[in-house]
Amino acid sequence: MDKVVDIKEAIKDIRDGDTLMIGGFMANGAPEKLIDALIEQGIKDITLISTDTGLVTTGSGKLISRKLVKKLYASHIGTNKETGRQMNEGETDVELVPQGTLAERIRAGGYGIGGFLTETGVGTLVEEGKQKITVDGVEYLLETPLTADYALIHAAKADRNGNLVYKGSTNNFSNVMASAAKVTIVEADEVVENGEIDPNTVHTPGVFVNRIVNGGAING
Amino acid sequence: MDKVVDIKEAIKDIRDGDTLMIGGFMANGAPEKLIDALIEQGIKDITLISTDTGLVTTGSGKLISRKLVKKLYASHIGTNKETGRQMNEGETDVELVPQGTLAERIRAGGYGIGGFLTETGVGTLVEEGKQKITVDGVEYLLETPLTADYALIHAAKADRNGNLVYKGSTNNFSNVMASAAKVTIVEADEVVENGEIDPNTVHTPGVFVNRIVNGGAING
Amino acid sequence: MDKHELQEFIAKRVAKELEDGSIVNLGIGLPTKVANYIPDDVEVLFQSENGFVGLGPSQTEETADPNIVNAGGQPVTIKPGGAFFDSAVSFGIIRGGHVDLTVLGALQVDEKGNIANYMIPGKLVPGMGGAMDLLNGAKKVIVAMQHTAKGSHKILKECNLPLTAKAAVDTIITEMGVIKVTTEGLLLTEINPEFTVEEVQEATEAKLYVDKDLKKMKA
Amino acid sequence: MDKHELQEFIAKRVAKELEDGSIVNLGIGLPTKVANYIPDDVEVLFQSENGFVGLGPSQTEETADPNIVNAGGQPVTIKPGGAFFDSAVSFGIIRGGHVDLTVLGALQVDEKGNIANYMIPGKLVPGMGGAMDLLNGAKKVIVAMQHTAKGSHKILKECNLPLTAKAAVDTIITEMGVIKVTTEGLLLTEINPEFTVEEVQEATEAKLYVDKDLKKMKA
Repeated sequence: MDKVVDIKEAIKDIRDGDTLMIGGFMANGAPEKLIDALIEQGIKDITLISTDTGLVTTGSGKLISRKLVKKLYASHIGTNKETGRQMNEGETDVELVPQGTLAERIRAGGYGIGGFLTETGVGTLVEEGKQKITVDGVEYLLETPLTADYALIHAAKADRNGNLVYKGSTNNFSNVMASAAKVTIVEADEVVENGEIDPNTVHTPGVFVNRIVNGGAING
Repeated sequence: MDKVVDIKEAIKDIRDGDTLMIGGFMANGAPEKLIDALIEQGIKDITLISTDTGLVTTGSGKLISRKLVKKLYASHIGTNKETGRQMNEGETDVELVPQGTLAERIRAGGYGIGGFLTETGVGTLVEEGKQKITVDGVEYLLETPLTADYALIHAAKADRNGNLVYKGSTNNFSNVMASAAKVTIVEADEVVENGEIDPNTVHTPGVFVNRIVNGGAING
Repeated sequence: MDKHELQEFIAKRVAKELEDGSIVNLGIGLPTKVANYIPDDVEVLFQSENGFVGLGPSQTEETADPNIVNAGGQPVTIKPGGAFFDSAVSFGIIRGGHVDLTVLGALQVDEKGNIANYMIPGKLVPGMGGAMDLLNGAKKVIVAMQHTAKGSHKILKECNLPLTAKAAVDTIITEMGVIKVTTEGLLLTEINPEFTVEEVQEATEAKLYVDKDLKKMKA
Repeated sequence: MDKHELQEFIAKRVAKELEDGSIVNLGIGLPTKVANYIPDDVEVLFQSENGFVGLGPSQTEETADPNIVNAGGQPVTIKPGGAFFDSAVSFGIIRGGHVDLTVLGALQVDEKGNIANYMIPGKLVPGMGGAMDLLNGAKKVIVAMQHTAKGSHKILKECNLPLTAKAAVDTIITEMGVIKVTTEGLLLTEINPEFTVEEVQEATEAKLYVDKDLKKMKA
C-alpha cells in the first residue's frame, strides 16, 4: 500500500462545512504546509478541533485569522488574539474543552469508546449540558467522543504504509487525532520505504493514516 | 532517581490478599523471574488481573497451578486447563472480561478515568450487574476502572528512571498495567543509565514505574 | 472431503472475500488458514490483537523470535511496514472500526446474526478473549466454520448458548455454501455443487432464503 | 520589593516545597520561576503537559531545538532520563494522580480551596488549557501568586469568577505568607516578617486562622 500523494490531491475533497482536526501545540508539530494548501484551495465554515489556535500567523491559527472557522473546539485560545475577538463578538462559536478532556474525547472517537467519566470540570462551566453520573459516591461528567471528517497532522517520518514517527514534543494531539477522522492526512518531513522504520519505534500505526504528503519534498 | 533494586527487595512487601496485575500474553512478555521469586517468597489469596493465565507452567499460570489465586480477572483461560478446573469446581472466583474492555479498564484505572462506555458485551453475560447508558440512541455498558496494589511486568530495557522499552509483541498489557498499580515492579532484561534510551523511543514513561529488577543479571 | 480438506476448502473460499488494502483479523483455528490463500493481486495487512499489524507467517522452533507471537501464542514474524503497539491501542484499532474484516469460528450462529463462540456453560469456558471486541468493532464479520457439528445444527433460528455478540455476523461461509445475514433472514448466495439446496436447508435449523442469482461456490 | 522581586521571593519559597524524587508540573508565569530555585539535594522531574517529562532549561533562539517546546511554546530541552509521549498519555499521567505537585497562578482562591484562574467573562477568555485537569489530578496543588491584585482581594470567602476547579487547592503561597486550606478554613502557617498578622488579614477577604506554631517565612 502506497499512501503517498501530491499535496493538492491529498486535500482536494475537503469541503466547506467539514469538521477538521488539526495537530500542533501552539503550532509546535502543526502541519503548516497542509494548512497553507488548504487556504490556497479555499474553503470556509470549518468546524475546527485543535487544542489551541496557534498564533495569528502559525498553525491552525492561520485559518482563524482568515475567518474560515465557524465552530471551534479548543482548550486554550490565549495565544491567538484574533480567536478571542471572534469569540467575544460572536463571529465564531467557541467551545472551551479542558485539554485532557479534549485529548480523551478525541481518543474515544477514534477508539470506539462511547463516552467516559471524568472529574475534570465538575463544579465549573464545563458541566453545562452534560450528563452527571455518580459511581461509588464520586460525581463525574460524562464526556462524549469527538470525530472529524479529516485530520491534518504532521510527522517527522512516515513509511508508505503510513506508520509515523514524531520528534520531541511535536506529537501532542497528532496521535489521537489520526485515529478519530474518516480521512487522516499526514505531512511528513521525510518519507521512507516500508521496513525502514523499526516496528518497535512506530508512534502512530499506519492503520490510522490514509494519505501522506512528503513535506520535505515541497518547496517553501 | 535510581529505581533499581534486588529482586527479593522488590517484592518483599507484597502480602497475602493483595491485588496483582501481571503482564504477558500467553506468557509472551511475562515477568517469569518476578513470578518465580513471588512463589518462593510464599503468598496466597491473591486477586490476579492478567489477560490469560499463561500455560500451566508459564507466566501468571504458575500462580494458578499452585492455587495461590482467590479471585481472577481474565479474558481467556483456555490455555491453562487448571484455571478452568478451579473455576468449574468453585475453587477460584473467575470474572471473564472481554480483552479490549480489560485493557481499557486497566488504562482507566491508571489514567484517572471514572469509567467508560462500550458496546462490547451488550446483549451478553458481560452485562450482568452493570449500568447501561444510552447516548444518542445507542446502548452501552458502563465499564469501571481496575487498579492494583502491584503490577509485575517485563521489559526488554529500562533506564534508572524506569523508562521502558519493549520488544516485539511482548508489550501487550504491560504498558497499561504500569499506570494502574500503587507499585509497579519491572523485570528488565537490560538496565541502562539515564540518557541511554532515546526519549523518542520510550514505550512506558518512568513516572509509572517504582522498582526495577535487573533480570539479565539474575541467574536462571 | 475429510475434516482437513473441508477446512482448507472453506479457508480458500473465505480468502476471496479479502479486499486489497484492507486490515484483517483472523481468529484462531480454521480462520488462521485463510492467510495461506490470499490472491496474488491482493495485499492485506493482518492484525494480531496481542499487539501488532503486519503479521507474517508462522515460524518453526528454529526460526522463532521469542519476542514475536500471534494471538494463539505461536511464533510468527512481522512484515516490513508493520508496527507493534500495546493492548489498549490494539483494541482501540479493533473497537474504533479500523479493522475492515474479521474471520471467526463459531459454536452457533442464528438468523439475526447473533453468534455464540466462547463458552458451553459448566463444560467449556475458555473465555471470550478478543472475540466480543472484534465482533462489535470490525466493519465486516465472516463466520468460517463447518456447517454442522457432527450432524447437529449450528446455524439456528436462535442461539441457545451464551452469546458472544448480538446482530454481529454479516456472512457465514461453510463447506456447503455462502450465507448472508440480511434483515429478512439468511440468504444462501452460493452453494457447493456437491450439495442440493434441500441438503443445505436440512443441515440448517433456520429458514434459508435462496438468492435468485444463486451461484456455484468455488474455493 | 518591586513586582520582579516579589515574584522571585514567592518562587524561592515555593521551591522549598519540592520533594526529592517527585514529579512536578509548573504553570506558566510566576510558577515557571520555581525551577530556578530547586535545592541542591533535591531531584525532581518536571512534566510538560504538551508531552514529556524531564523538562530542562529554556533555550535561546540560537540553541533552540524547534522540536522541543514547553507548555508555553518556548524552546526548552529534555534531560537524560526523560521521555516524550502524546497528549492522551500526558493527561493520563496528570489525571491518574501520577503528578505529585502542581504549582499554578490564580485570579481568585477561596476558603474552600476553590480556584478561578482561566477566565473573566466578556473580557479575558484564554481558556483553561490543562489547568482543570491539573487541579483535579495532581496529588498536591500550590497556588503561587501575589497576595492582592493592585490592592483588590484575591483570597476570598467565595470566588465570584467562573471556577477552574472546586476544593482543589492545598496551599497558597504569596509574598505575605503561607496559607494552608483546611476543612476549618484558611490557616496562616508562615508569615513574611515584613508584615503583621493584621496586615495579612486586611489583604485577605476570607478569615485567616493563625497557626499556634506560626513561623517566619523565609525565601
